[in-house]
Amino acid sequence: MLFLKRYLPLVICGFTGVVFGIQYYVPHKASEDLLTFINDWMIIIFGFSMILALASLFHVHYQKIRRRQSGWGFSLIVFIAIIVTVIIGIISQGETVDEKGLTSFGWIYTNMLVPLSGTMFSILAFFIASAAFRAFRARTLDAFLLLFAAIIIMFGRVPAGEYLWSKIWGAEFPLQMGDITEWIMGVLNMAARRGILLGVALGAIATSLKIIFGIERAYLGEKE
Amino acid sequence: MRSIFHLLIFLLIEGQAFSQELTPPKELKAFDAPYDSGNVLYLTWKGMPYDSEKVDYIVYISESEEGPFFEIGRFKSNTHFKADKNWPAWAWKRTTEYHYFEISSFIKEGKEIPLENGKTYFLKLLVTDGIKQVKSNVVSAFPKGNLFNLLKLNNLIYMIIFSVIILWFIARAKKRELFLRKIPALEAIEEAIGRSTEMGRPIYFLTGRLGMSSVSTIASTIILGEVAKKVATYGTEIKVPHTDPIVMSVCQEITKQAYISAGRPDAYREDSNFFITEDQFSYTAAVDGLMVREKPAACFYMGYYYAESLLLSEVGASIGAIQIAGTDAEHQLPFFVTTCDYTLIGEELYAASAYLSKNPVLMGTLRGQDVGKGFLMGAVFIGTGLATLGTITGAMQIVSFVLDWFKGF
Amino acid sequence: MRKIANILLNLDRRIIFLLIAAAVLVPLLRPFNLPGISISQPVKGVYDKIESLAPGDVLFISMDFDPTAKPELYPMGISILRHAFSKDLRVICMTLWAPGVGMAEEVMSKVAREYHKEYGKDYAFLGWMPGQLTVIIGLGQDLKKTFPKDFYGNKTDRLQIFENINSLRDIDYMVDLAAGDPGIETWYLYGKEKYGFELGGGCTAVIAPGLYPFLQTGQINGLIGGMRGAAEYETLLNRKDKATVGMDVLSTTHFLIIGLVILSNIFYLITRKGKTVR
Amino acid sequence: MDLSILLGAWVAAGLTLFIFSFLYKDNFFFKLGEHLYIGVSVGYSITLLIFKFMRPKWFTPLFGEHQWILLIPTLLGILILTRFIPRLSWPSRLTFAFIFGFGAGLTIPRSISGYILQQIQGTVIPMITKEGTQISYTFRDFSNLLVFIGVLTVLIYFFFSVEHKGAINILSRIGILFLMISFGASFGYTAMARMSLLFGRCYDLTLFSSKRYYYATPILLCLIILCFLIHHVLSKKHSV
Repeated sequence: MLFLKRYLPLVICGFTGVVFGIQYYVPHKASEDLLTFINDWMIIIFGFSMILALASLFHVHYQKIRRRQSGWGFSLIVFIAIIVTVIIGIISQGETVDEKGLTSFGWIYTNMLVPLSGTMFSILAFFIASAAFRAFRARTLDAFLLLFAAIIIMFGRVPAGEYLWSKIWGAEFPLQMGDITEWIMGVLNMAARRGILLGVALGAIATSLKIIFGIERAYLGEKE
Repeated sequence: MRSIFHLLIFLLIEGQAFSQELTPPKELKAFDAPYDSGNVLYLTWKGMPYDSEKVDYIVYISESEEGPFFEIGRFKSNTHFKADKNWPAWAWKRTTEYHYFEISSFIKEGKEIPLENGKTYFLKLLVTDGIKQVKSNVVSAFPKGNLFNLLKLNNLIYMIIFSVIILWFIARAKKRELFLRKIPALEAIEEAIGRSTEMGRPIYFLTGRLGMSSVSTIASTIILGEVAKKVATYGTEIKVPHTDPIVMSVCQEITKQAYISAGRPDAYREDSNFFITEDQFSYTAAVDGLMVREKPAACFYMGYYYAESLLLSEVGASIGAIQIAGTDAEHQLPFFVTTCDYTLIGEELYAASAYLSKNPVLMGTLRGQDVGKGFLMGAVFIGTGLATLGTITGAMQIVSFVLDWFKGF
Repeated sequence: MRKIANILLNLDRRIIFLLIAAAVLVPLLRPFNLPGISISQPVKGVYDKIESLAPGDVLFISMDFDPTAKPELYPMGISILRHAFSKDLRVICMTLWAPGVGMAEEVMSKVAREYHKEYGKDYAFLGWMPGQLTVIIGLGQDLKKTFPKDFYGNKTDRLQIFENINSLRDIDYMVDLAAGDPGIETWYLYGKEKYGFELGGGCTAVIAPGLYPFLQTGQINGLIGGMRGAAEYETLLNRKDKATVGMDVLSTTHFLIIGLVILSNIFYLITRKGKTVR
Repeated sequence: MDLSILLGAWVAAGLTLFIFSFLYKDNFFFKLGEHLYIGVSVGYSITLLIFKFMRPKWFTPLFGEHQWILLIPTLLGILILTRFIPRLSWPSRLTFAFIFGFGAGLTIPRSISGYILQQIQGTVIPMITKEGTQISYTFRDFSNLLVFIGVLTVLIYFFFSVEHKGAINILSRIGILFLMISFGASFGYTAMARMSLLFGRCYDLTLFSSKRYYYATPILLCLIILCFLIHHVLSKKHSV
């Protein structure tokens, strides 16, 4: 029993890890087929795991409704919205567009989901401004560089900024705003990003190695 | 007189062809393209003295030795050298002494037919200067899938080096303790939890938006374990809204374990980890709504984030919560850095899990990663030095033997 | 003075929100048509590559975005397709994002109509297929097996456009318009690295900085970043459209933010000065 | 105009305003929008999962084409569901192990190739320019040198097992400065992206303000503001 509970998962994990690690170096068609095949399995497994997620979601909102917690009416709306969307989705066979144009499911998608997510996304525009106002204060050299780089890029990436710059220095001036922003992005920004990327890549490799060798077991919800 | 003039012009234009007699190409070889999944053949032959602008090579293919042969390529004889192929020195001789031509399909009766694995094809070459033509002998080969991609040899060697370094340091770390530098963000965790307890408000912990197989999520779950332990000891409430079902169920297990090891299994609540939705912005809207209503005193954003980073942290800032973020999503770091009180940058997120848990395995890994970084820095140093030296001395050919090991193919 | 500065430093966020809303709405209702914009090298990379293709060459486009990224990527898709169709390239389009199918189809058929292109001969839309990397690898191995049917249900091996195209190896250029993951990096790791086609990208301005390392190493040969990139492409094509209009809005909002940051720093200096004196 | 388009415009405009109302404060409309959003998005994912993933990748191949091998992932999927019974939840670990092994195996060689090798390749370049036999030092070479310094110092910043003092401290400080410039630049760059999104949203809103859509936006906006006012007045009375 202990074998099944503790060691079998490690064996499975190590085996699949090694197989798919090696798979990369084998150009044979069989190896590519294996990768795509197992990738499709992942879709199936994910499908089943969604049942777990839905159970949790239903549980949370059901509890709210049952206990008549404040805002339980909104939980009811969640349920109704899910059920209505799924029913319409089934009627439309999951297609958003067909020969006749938008399906009912497509209507829900275009007129509800898109504006909702688009608006939530665009709220960022307001937040970015308030964050800049609050956080960009030249308290230290670090903070100064941060805000200075941000201002230069914000100034240089819009036509008005470029226009002003070329008005001040003349269109013949060898250092145009576009060149400056490109240089900051392509040299200073790129160097830092590359440093982060290299570190992150090493971390990813290290963690993956530990998983394959069964050293890292946090994912099993298990301590050492 | 006129005829002499004509002859002169003719000599001028066709001078090359006169000076070099066309002969059949030498060392013609057809072979399966190495290091691929099949369906491709290569043809190589020695560069000839008559190679020039004016002489063309034409390649023919057939499914049988007798023909019919189909033309598959025509090019100037001073092009298509083995040197054109940007393959590493250990796998391919980059030279202008040999020509090469790649065949993956041919046109038969107006239709393009890809080469089939295991089927033998016959190839021949024709040299022409526009007047005369010389044929080569017919060679044959069949494409097949290969078992090892030699181009990835350096990749494999790097993998072995990193594996050895990391496993070795893990083994060593179990024996003796290692030094770790301070990470200010982590010192703040205790403070944040303490403050929540004082204020009697919950703590929000987000694990990012990636699945369980991403490194950042794994690091995040380890940190959650440590945070949950402290939360359990202090007797505060922790809430973990989820966007991935598998991460949720792993986190439930981890939180439960944390409460047990803190000696407070009674305080554990199954619904502290709960699922909201998989969709990015409805998840964000819901968490924002929850934060505004429940006013947590501390928010932790650990793991991988996309555009929601600022949407979450700016709302967190507006309700006055202490915010500690950690992400390896380098595109979201600017927002966490500007809006949160403390931010773990990139790899620091992985380091945090080691630092908090004081787990020798994690500490050893960190040490191994540092050595790995040292290795990469060394590679950059040596590589840049060699590349510069090679440019100065003009010995790029020799230097590239070494530089190829630092390149991806 | 210090009092005022302090008040202004702790300005209610909602006032900033109002200012931003105004900065967006004013140019939207009354465009000022700012003068032309300069062209950056990465955008030119994509443009030049398409420009260098000959009529009949195959351009493969993957529109990996959903309607939330529409303001940035939709104009890009339109411009690239216009460019491709005006050069008589054959265009094959698909998406890896299920919610993006409707929009990708819209972009494709809209521009094709504009240039009177014939479906199946000049262009094709493959639609969407589950599996992300499975799809990319599948396309690299055998296009028609991965997509036996196109979006409209036509058999791909019957369509003229696919006659000489068996896999990604046979395309002349691929452009990925991506709003996230799966996106340009996915196409690189699972597609280009193996099947060796030329890859260019277009993406939201957020991911663009992160792709600069890939740009510098030539892993991608060009990059159109955000609405600004789209406006540059419109300028290159000499066809001003939505992205160019958006440039006005970007100018006003950026200047507003810059102004706010400078003001907040002045206030900050004033309050700090006071403290040191004391 | 088609009724469904008109209704769509009103719904879209209304929901957009509901979410925007959050900028003022948390309120009834936002809560309504938020919960509708969760419900619709979950419903949408379920439908997509059924018709776009499970049907073509699982149901049809398994039950239609009898690819019995797919019973393995089916079993793995069912094992996850054992988590419903806390006592018997261990079999779910088998599935997790499989997922993790797969992910870890994929990650290693691809990280080396896409991140490490390619990034090193980009950094390992000559620090001078040579044209013909003429060696010169151009601005480009200076930029390359900066990249070289930036990459190395940022890496030094990420050294965890070495104490940051002396030369290491100075180098890691330089690394931090590079990081800060990079963050600032990305922030500025992203500001553009976010403004573009807002532009897109407002573009739609102004579109719905036209007569063609029977002034959907302004009418709904006025209604929402009216509600806020009434609520404000009522709650004031209440507190008195």
